[in-house]
Amino acid sequence: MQKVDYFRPETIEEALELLAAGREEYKILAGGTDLVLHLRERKVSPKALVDITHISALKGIREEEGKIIIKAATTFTEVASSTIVLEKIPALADACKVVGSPQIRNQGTIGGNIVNASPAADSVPALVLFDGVARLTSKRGTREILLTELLQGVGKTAIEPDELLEEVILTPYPGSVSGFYKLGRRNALAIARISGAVELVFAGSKIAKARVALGSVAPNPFRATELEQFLNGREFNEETKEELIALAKNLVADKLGSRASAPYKREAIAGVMREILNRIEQRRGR
Amino acid sequence: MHERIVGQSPWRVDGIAKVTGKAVFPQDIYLPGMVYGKTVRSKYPHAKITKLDTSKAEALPGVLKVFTARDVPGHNGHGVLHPDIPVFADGKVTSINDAICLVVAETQDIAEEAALLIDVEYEELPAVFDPREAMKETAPKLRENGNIAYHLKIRKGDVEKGFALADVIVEQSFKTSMVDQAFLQPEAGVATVDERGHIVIYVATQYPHWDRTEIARALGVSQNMVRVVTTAVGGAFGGREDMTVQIHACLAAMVLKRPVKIVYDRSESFKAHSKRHPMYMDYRVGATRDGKLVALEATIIGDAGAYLSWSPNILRKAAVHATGPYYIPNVKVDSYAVHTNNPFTGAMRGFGAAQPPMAYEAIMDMLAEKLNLHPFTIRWRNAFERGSETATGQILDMSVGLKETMLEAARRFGWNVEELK
Amino acid sequence: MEMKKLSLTVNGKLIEREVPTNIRLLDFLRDYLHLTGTKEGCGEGECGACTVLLDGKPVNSCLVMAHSAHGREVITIEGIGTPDKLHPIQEAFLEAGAVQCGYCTPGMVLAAYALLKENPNPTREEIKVAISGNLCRCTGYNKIVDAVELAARKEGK
Amino acid sequence: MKKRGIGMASIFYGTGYGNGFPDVSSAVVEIHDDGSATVLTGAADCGQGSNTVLAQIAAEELGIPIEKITLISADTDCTPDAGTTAATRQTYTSGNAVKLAAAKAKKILLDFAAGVLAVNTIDGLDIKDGYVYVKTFPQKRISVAELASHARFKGNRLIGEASFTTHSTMVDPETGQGAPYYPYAFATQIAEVEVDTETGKVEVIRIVAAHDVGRAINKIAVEGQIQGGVAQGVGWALTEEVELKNGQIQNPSFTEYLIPTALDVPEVTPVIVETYEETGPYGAKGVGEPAMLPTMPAILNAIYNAVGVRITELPATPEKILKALKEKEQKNA
Repeated sequence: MQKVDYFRPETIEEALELLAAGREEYKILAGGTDLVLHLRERKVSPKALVDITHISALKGIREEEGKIIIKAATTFTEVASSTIVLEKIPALADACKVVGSPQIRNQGTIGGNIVNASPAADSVPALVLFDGVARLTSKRGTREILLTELLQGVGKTAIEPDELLEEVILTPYPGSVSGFYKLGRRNALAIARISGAVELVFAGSKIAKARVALGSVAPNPFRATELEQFLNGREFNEETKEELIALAKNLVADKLGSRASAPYKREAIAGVMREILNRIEQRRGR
Repeated sequence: MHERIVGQSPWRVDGIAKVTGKAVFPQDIYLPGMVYGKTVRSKYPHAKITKLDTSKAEALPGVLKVFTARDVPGHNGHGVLHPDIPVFADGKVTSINDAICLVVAETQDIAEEAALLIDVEYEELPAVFDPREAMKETAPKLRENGNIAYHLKIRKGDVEKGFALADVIVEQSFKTSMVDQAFLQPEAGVATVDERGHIVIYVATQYPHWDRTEIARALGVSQNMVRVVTTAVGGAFGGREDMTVQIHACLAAMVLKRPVKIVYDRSESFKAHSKRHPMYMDYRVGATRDGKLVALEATIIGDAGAYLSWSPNILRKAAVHATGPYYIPNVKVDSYAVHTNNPFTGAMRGFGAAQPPMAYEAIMDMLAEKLNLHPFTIRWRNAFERGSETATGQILDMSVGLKETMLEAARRFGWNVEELK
Repeated sequence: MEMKKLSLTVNGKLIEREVPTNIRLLDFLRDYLHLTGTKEGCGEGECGACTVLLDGKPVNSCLVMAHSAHGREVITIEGIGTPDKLHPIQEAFLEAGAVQCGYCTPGMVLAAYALLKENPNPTREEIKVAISGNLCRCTGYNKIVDAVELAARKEGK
Repeated sequence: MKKRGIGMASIFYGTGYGNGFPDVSSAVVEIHDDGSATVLTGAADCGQGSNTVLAQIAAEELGIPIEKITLISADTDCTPDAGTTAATRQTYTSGNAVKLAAAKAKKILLDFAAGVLAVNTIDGLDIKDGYVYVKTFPQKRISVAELASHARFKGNRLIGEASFTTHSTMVDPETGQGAPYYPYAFATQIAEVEVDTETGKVEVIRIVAAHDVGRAINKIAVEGQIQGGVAQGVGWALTEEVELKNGQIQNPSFTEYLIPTALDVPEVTPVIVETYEETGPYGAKGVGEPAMLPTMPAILNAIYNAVGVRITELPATPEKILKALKEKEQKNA
């Protein structure tokens, strides 16, 4: 392993101090499931690591005025087993349950998943689905930014080197039902080939409101507004499902263009959407 | 049976050590004064080495020595059939994973750091990656006598007469993939010189006695001076038949008089050991209306990669097993092992008998479909029994439980075997 | 080399050492404490051979910096049972034939241990999920699942 | 839509090095004067369990409990060459060598016992539970420990050494005719799969694996070999491939080279068919390699049975299956 110094702040203030001092040369270490590997492979060579996992203020999930706030260093295991998440935003629980493996879920954090900005980040479609907003803090102050704006391509974000992702704020529709599904090459330890998340609010047999997000079809997970517009006001029946699937296929084809994975993904999205809708249907019945 | 322990399932004799973490794999050995080796490998699949400068690496504090081809006192090569895998590349590389040199340093970190400082320049040579291309006259020649390392013919009966008797004929091509043994324990070894002056290596291997032969030959010492101790072995599946760390570690220990440890990471493990031969298999099989096989013709081409390893034996095994466990009176098989500049292929569970089932078992189903027979029925009607003759003319005078396996498997799926026979 | 003091509990024992800042928990356990039951199979969190329990939860020690474990409790395979006093899970692994090459075994035992602590009566499916981060190339997993079921029964008694 | 299918595959497998190559294993067995014994064999146990199986064979032959056997394997300074742990040969070839070596050591003990027990030939003697006894008159017995100690002080050395060669005959390079392997093992596996016609994903639901192993020396170990072989077959069929580009491996990691996890391997029902191979130790042949051979073709046949497309290039990825389904659809349209 290459040389690297290590700091272990116990408060957010200490962490911000370090980040301000270290600038580009320091890197934040959370779960480490990607960073430790990248260090070994010499993909990154920071002077020091700022380990934020000992900052208790960066852990936890709470509900506040209809919003669900997840602190950045909360692990996937913690998110997946949170009652608030399971009840209010089950799509996120679905997503966190299928991250890597039990070990990775015990280590990896929601914040890490966001800042890595991978196209295949498992939890991000579900975070984007609920209009996720990131709260970034630095010694200069605090700002909030939509995840869809924070993510700026593969491995790129709008986070400044002195900023710390403190929490992500989700705003589910009241009374919504949601679901997520990821298609991988195997049933555990799999990278998402394609993934999706859907949130619906029902009014009788109709869909009153809808949100849809997709992963692994663009540089970052994104909101599929075309599909949302289609769903708004429709009857939730087989016909709608089939039409949605057809639209999703077109959307994926458009997004991927002539990429090598396009012929497969534009077909496979059908199975992914179907599975998500099945989950929503099961949850709606409860 | 009157046996008392045979047929029972006592705990594994190494079981307690393994469940408590006490079992010793080579990476678990720590000796006083131990130093660490890191291999530098080729960057090109076929190239001349025009420059190899190890001075920067050797100047790094903590580096003891960089070993290259010049440092091999005996034969610079090893291999299970023919020692053509260079211990260190000597002026030329034939595959991208060829070892160029070994850096030995006081710590693993320093060895890795120094490995990045090895300066190698190459002059690329034309390369070939598809064995079917490599068979052509125009292909770059990787061996003086051509790229075809092995060709076995099986000729039994008269296939043209056989096909004339067939009511249905299926023709189909198949290709298997290159796969890795992917054992869980990456290659590792610790070599040391003991109080007698003998070279001792603790290593996970499939054949310590052959390793000894090859280590002694490369080091130019007599075999009694080399001791190979097999530690716990973390899976092998054929991938530990050709050697990896053995000669490197022993050479370094012999020269430096320090215990030398080499542990591969997963990536290097993938690069260092043999792979399963991808095979191109063109098949043509005929059967009569009642499902009896009458003729089979097959061409099998296996990618041997850069080095011979077990390739002739593997393509022989493919040819011998090309018919499947079925009696066929007329058989013509041509099986080839062909060198390319791909990573070398060698032993893996099934050893050449693993690839042909993809072809012959697909074809059995294809024939059954054409003849409107159940997959069980067509197999049953052709299955080997005690006394059957194989495509090589061998009489199966041993226990032949094929039909019992068919019956047992089918019954557990609820198939009515009496009707299907 | 930057050194820092690291203080943590390993298998119930408080350990304090000056160690480099760039080592992983896996390296600390193996190279410094010689607890070599923790294995490295891939170095990238894909195989689970290096699984240890960190504050009771299975993690890949190849992806944890040693200093991140400061002040925490680590349990390795050496803390589960000994040859003289096997843990029921270890016994069950031997009885069910869940061990072949043994390289994945310590990680598997720890994954099973963590599961049974949380869920003493798991279904086969739950067992498979719990060991889904531990690759095994020898057994095909069937007998490992059998062993965890057997251990649950043994411990339930 | 999810569609299920069933596929069958049978194989044969010639065990041993074959083709007339010297396929030899050697072993040494020494009975100590307390009735315990040491076995020396060059056979490396790679996890498949040869150390246990060979100890069982020695224990059986010597009539002593397995706990009284110490087996030392694969150390070139002290164990005799037993060939490679490969070719499904150790149970058969080294098993025979250990059995013969144990029989030789045992014969020295029985010869001595014949004198002590005053019987006129050793043919009527056997060893069971640590006692040498007259088979037709079991009251007449003496403990192995007492006997061995006695024998030792009379200058006898209870050491047996043996080599066993598996026979095979070279094939003619022009006609392939010959008897290249011995013995052959046989197997049939049936797989059930579920194919998602929209994602191309294949779930293997269950596999029954029936194997003619001659005789299972260690039943659970044989089952473990079968289940492990099936798992490797599942990986080969569906996900595993070393991807090359200009001779360079593109996926040298477990993140990208995908072997099956616990959630990818189905429940495997091993069925042991015992045919008692006359030339094998206690009737045993081998199982290591045959275990994985029928799995891949059985899965491919099951995919065809489920959705009507035949994958002819491994692995059967979702991409290939969807592509084949599309082509089939277009052909039918």
